[in-house]
Amino acid sequence: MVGSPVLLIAIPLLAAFMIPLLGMIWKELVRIIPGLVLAFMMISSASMLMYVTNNGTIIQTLAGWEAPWGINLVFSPLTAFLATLMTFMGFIVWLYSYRFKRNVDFEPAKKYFIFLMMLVAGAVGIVITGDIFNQFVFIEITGISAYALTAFYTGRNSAEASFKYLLMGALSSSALLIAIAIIYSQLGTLNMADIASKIHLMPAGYKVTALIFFMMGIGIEAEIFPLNGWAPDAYTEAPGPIGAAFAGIVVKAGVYAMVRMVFTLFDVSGAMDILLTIGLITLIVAETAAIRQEKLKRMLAYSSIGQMGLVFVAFGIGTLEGVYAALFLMLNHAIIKPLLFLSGSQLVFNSKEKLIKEVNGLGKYMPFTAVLFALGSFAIVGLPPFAGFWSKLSVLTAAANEGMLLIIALILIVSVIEIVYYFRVVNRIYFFDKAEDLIPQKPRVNAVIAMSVLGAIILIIGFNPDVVSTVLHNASADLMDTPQYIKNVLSAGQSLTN
Amino acid sequence: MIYLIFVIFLGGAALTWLSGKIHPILRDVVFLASLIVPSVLFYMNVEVGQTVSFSLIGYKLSWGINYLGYLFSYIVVGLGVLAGFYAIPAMKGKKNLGFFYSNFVLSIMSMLGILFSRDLISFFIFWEIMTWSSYLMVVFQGKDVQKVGIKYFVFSAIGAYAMLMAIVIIYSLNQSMMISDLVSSFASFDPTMQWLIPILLLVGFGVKSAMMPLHVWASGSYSHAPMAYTSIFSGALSKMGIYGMVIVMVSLVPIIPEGFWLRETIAWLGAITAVGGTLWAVAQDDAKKLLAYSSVAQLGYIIVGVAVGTPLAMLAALFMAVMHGLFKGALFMVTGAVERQTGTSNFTEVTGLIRKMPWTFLAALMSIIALAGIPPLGGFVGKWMLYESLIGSSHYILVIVIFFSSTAAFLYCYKFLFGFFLGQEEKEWAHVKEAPAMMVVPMLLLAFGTFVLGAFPGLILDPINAGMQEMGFASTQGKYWEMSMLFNEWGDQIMLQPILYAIIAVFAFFAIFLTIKGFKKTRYVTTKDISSSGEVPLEHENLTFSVNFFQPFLRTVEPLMKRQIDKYYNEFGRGMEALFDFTRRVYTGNGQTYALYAVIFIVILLMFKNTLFGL
Amino acid sequence: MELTLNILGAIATIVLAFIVGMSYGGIVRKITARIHNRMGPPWYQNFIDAFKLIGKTTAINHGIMQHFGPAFVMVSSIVSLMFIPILNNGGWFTNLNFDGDLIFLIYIMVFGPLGMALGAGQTGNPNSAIGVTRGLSQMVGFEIPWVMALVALMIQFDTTSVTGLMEAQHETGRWMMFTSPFAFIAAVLAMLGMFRYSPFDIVGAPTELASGPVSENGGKYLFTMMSSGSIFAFVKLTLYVDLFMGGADNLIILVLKTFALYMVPVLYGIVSPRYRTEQSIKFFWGWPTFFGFIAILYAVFV
Amino acid sequence: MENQMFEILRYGIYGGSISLILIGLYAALTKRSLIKIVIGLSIVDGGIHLLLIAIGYVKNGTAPIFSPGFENAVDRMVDPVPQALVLTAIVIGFAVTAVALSLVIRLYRHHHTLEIDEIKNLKW
Amino acid sequence: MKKLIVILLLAVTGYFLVDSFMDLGRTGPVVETGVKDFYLDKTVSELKVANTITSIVVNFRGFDTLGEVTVLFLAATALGGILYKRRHHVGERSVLFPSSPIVRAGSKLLFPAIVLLGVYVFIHGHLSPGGGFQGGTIIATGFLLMLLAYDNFSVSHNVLSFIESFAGIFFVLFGFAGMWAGGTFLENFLPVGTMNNLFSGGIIPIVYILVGFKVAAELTGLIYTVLHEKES
Repeated sequence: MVGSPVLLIAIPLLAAFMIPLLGMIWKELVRIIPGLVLAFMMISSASMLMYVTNNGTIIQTLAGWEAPWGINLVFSPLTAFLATLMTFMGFIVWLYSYRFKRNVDFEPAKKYFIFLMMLVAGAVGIVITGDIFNQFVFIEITGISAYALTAFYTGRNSAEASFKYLLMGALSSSALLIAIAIIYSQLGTLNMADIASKIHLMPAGYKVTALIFFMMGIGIEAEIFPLNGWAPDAYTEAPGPIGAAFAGIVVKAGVYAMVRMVFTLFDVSGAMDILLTIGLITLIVAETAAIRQEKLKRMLAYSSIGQMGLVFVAFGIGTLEGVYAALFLMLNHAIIKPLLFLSGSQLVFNSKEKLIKEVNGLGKYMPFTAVLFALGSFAIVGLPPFAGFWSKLSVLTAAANEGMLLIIALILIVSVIEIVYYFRVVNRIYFFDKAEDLIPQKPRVNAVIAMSVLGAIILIIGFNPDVVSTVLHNASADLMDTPQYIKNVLSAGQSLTN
Repeated sequence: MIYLIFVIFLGGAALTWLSGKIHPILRDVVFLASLIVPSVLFYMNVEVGQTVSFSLIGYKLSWGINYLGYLFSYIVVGLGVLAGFYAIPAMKGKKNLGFFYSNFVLSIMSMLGILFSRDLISFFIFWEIMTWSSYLMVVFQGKDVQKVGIKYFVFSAIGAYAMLMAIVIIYSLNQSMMISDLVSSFASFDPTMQWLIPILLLVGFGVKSAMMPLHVWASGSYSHAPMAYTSIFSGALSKMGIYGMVIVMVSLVPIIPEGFWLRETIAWLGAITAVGGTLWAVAQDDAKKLLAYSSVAQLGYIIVGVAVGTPLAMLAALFMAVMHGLFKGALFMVTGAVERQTGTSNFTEVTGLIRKMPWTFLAALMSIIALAGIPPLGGFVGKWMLYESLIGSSHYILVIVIFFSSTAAFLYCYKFLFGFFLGQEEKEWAHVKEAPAMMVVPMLLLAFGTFVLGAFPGLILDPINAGMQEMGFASTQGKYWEMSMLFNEWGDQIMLQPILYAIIAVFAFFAIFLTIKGFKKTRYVTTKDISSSGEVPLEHENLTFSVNFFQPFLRTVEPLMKRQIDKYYNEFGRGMEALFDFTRRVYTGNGQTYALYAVIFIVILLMFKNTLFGL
Repeated sequence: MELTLNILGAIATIVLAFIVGMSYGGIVRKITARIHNRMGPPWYQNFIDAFKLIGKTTAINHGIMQHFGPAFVMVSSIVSLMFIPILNNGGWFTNLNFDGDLIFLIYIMVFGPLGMALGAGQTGNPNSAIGVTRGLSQMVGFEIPWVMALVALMIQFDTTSVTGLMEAQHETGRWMMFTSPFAFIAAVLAMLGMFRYSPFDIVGAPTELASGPVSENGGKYLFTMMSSGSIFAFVKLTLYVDLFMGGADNLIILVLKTFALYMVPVLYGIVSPRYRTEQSIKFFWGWPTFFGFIAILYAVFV
Repeated sequence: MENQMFEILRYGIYGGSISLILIGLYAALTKRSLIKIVIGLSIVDGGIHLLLIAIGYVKNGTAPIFSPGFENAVDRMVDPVPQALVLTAIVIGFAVTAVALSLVIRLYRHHHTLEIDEIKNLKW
Repeated sequence: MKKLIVILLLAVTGYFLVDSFMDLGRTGPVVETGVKDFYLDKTVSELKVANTITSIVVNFRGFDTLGEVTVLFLAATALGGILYKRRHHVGERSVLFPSSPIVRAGSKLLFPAIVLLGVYVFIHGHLSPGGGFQGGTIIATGFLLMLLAYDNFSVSHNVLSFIESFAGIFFVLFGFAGMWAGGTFLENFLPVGTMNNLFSGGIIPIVYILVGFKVAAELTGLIYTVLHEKES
């Protein structure tokens, strides 16, 4: 086991504070240090994931106070899985964006990489923390990094997108604070496990009101339907790799937070159905919106939102299989959508408007990127033998086991829509003639490595999904087992007498 | 061994692609090797009934071949290898050949995989690989990709997803993905599921086998893929739909109470497909389109046979499936050869190639005769059994409809031969040469296959019989067929050998009679030298008759053809896109509106929290 | 030995069919002329034409398909002749009666037109191709009532073989034109088209200038086609007699019955103007098909 | 009497803080100017902070500081946790407001307007 | 119309908010003994810190505070990023009106006092109301005052950067030190001393002082950045 959970947060924070100083010593350090930190986080969380798989959950207390009094970090199979995924994606995004466009300059690069690192650290924090207020703080860390990254380019639209994101984010934090206030006023505690063990004492009306405010607050981060207006804009205007990071990291953290609320914290019976319904609406609206898009990244953004809807549908099924399927979907989406964003932004590298029609005929000029984009498209629409198929299959199986035939049909119909818009793009890449004034940009070596790693993972999972199924099974069992979670977190604390 | 076959296929596909970067010849060799080696291994080393099992994320998967699969493997592998040989000269000089060849290998692999699948998951996986590899072939030439390609894939996806839905329902009811478990426990499902599952599966298979009303992709896709591929696309790939349909119709539908109506519906859909396909084929001016619609029509017959499901009908359907693979494969190859030599496949442009491409013509002639179902070639056997089975099973109106369709088929059969090979020999095509031997030999082999099966249908009826016995039919040998004899339900018989000999004898006699007194002495005159009401047409006068070929007929059947399903689909698609365009306007672009949505969201949840959260 | 006998029998059948068919053709020409108030050729005119044609030297050809086209046509007529019982009760002219059935007959009868169409196609004469398209279209028209009639018979007697149907007639002792009248009506109406006399003669358009499918053929080609046509006429008439009029016990009865039947299209044709192709198709898909449908219903429910 | 005072105070403080939230939301949802929207969000934040402080209040409460003379006033001490949370929340709210204002500056620089209705290049 | 809808929506929201909180005083929380009692207890008994809020902010929930200063740090960096221009005009400001002599003189007078007050507030954070945030903010107001009063008042960006970085780094390093000494991150590993002494509470005052420096530097930086944003 390398490191401990707290290092996943502390090391990037330390690095973030140090980077401005180190940048004065050697300018290249502002690019290299975040990479090293992200690599450390990746290795550390992966090794801890292995440890957790074998030895059970790690509960790390902070400041010497056991739960529920101090803040604690929970590194359970579920959170370990998500943390590993996020740090890995963070590293890939770092690798890709090394000297990407504006990052060649010193000042922008410094900020870019600090924010990227903090984006990952914040998302990991959201996942591994065991305290709702601490989670709120991490949501804000992620949020501010995300606003800043969205506004990274100096064009006029990036500020607009960022402002919308910020407006929604501010509403989100308000809602979260209200929810926290309700919870704290009733239960007098902020620790998740403690809340979970006491939530049944709370009057139902307050409980549901708190849950609703939580849902709104986190729903904005998790891009559920009426709350996701910011998402397409932010994805479109943020730099390509940041779009990948949003899709692969930030949203996943939001989904995790939502699911943790619904599954562990609250014992409200109808919440699953709400998740299911919201997920379905999100899925349908987003995918239908995607089909008419003219900008590549915007299309990918809507697709990403739709996929998150599907994840919520899978969680909303509410069974162990449903959770497993949802986690599988999250994994696949976290691998595939970044690949699409990375290769897609390479395809529209030199175009101003980033229109879909500007990828026409690029298959000849940038064959490798084009192939990876096509691979990603094939995988995301769920064609076997690529990764996306297995998750789609498990979602459908889970739904079928609950007899939700209408939902299966809806998911599949939406998948057809998804096929239409993805294949339209792939067709354009390969079978159309290139616009003459567009100069294709060969990807840099680091970008090629980043993309091909993702492509290779898609193929590996596609051909042998068993490489991840154990981890996913552990994670889903972990999420479903609330009593165990409470016991894990509070066991040390209960023995303390106060 | 089974794994090895698939590994070789997969590795072959990848190697083909890579070796194309080194040298084209190496690529061709690797391509052929990766088709032939696994095929040989398959026939040498794989026995029927031999299975391998493994488990993947909790699903038990099992691969092995059964008799029915073995039968279809003849179509797949045979046609695949021949088309592979054909492809090399046919595709010469095109771009992206590595891509083409590896997709080709993948297609063959996936089809063989479908036949090997003993469980629904691997069936579906191979099915989808087949779909996207064929999709990549459809768009390979880059024409109309957004329209034709997307249409093909959307329909395939609808089919595949219907199938997937059925699969997950089955899994939820059965907790097993094995096809055999499905069959054995199907009777215990509740009636809704008993209806739903076969219908969903049939939608899936119906798309691939171009059944009405799911056929609209077929004409475009068949005609847009390179002809070297279309021969297996139409000849073998569409048979996978038939394969699945056979399993559903034989193993599941009889168990459903009132399943009779499902059968009838499918049979009627098949018949309508046949009629519609034929009429549209008659109306086409492009050989590829004509053959595409003809494929639709032929698949209609097969569907009728499968749906009717009596032993004789099943024999007929499966025999016709094999025959269709042979002659349609050959005809697409012919079209490909003509297209390669002349650069177009339009009847209104190409004429009079018979003297330039005699061998191609021979292959086309035999295949057309087989297609039209005229004795003594194999097409007749299938048609005969189909009619007899329909009459024998009291489908009287159906038999008339089928008969109408197959009579109307003569029209396009003639159009195909006349359009390409007969008629005026224009100067424009004077330079045309016969296609390379490597292209001609595969088509002649296929055409010869129809001839052999016409005289000795028992050769292929034997494996069909084995496959049917496996599915629970009683043996039909001796009851419905012998090596070269056929019987119907009432014991009436057809002796194929005397027929063949009589035909050969009469033909030989008159051929000699016509030839003996100095065919050599007769003088060949150009096609301008005709008795045209006493006038002598000049060289530059274009006398070719090819526009509006069957106009009177088409005018008669116009009311039938006015209702084009394609139009409704297009309108539906446009309507949906307009709707989507409308719905996405919820994203107004105004940040404040989004904030308002958030408040509306929370208000709705708060107001209805009692109902929503079950308080 | 048996083979030799069989071959001789077959040859005898062919000769019989040739003679009868040719004579009918001549007689029809005579009758037509008389009704038109002309003298007309003698009844044996067709024989004279045939022998003249066979004596001619063929000077030109348009290629291999045109060369073999007549052979295809002949295959169709002769093979179908082989499969049709000429007389009741077996014995004479059995040939291949038991080796095929009605469906086979329907199909082998198409073989000829197709061969002719191919041969005509190669000549390059656009009129030939136009004729072919008309002929094939019209064939689609009349096949429907014809097949409906046959299916009605098959249903009624649970057999698809000609001999079987004849035996069934023999057992009941009643002609099928009485036991299944609607089928007969449909079949006869279809026959009008099958013989291509007026009003369905737009295919060959014989009274216009030389055109139609056979227009480029001369000499032996035309002879083969002509004789094939005569044999084919005999085949069709015999088939109708076998199916609907109880067959024939000897040749005289056969000739009488066939001649009587033959007069139906001939006389109908003489007094009719010509239909255009789509008109004739619509004709066949009108009343004849209706009668065929009734016939099937009749067969199913009666 | 004392109770009544407390009740009034309670209504006042809860009602006031919730009103602040609503007023802020109203501003954020209806005002056209970006600056006013940001101000609205700040008001919402303020309301929430007040609300948080209010829920920690106990009757006759005293500050949770063990300064000399208050060592044994534990029972009367108000809940310190919300105050700590509010401290954090204020800083976060401040940070967000700062970023928001900087974005407004940039939007104004590009669009030369603060009307939110006119800043919608990204839509659908 | 829109306003009416918004008012209606907000009325509903308000109703439910009131519904959720108004009962609190009457019925009280369902769980009587929350974590606060523990905090109040341990603050006195173990940490020897008078100000419970400080003990919570810095020790019990110190991790939150670390996150919080990070948020601030990120906001400051984000501001720089968002308002970043390639040509940075040092010394030019968008606030163009000249300030009156009274303001200038007053500012000069007040500035040291303000800074001193700020320092006092964060040094005594564990004893009396106040702390790092409060103190830092007070110091920043001093700088704000100076910036408003003097057109050419400038703060070295590098110095600010140094201060905020070092403060942050030491915060994290103290956390690590706790880990290294006592076993958990941010653990109070120094002797706690006696209650109500300046040198008491272990690392709590130290951390709070760091926080104070950091907040002061960052807020000053923020103000400085915004002030120097100029219409281009």
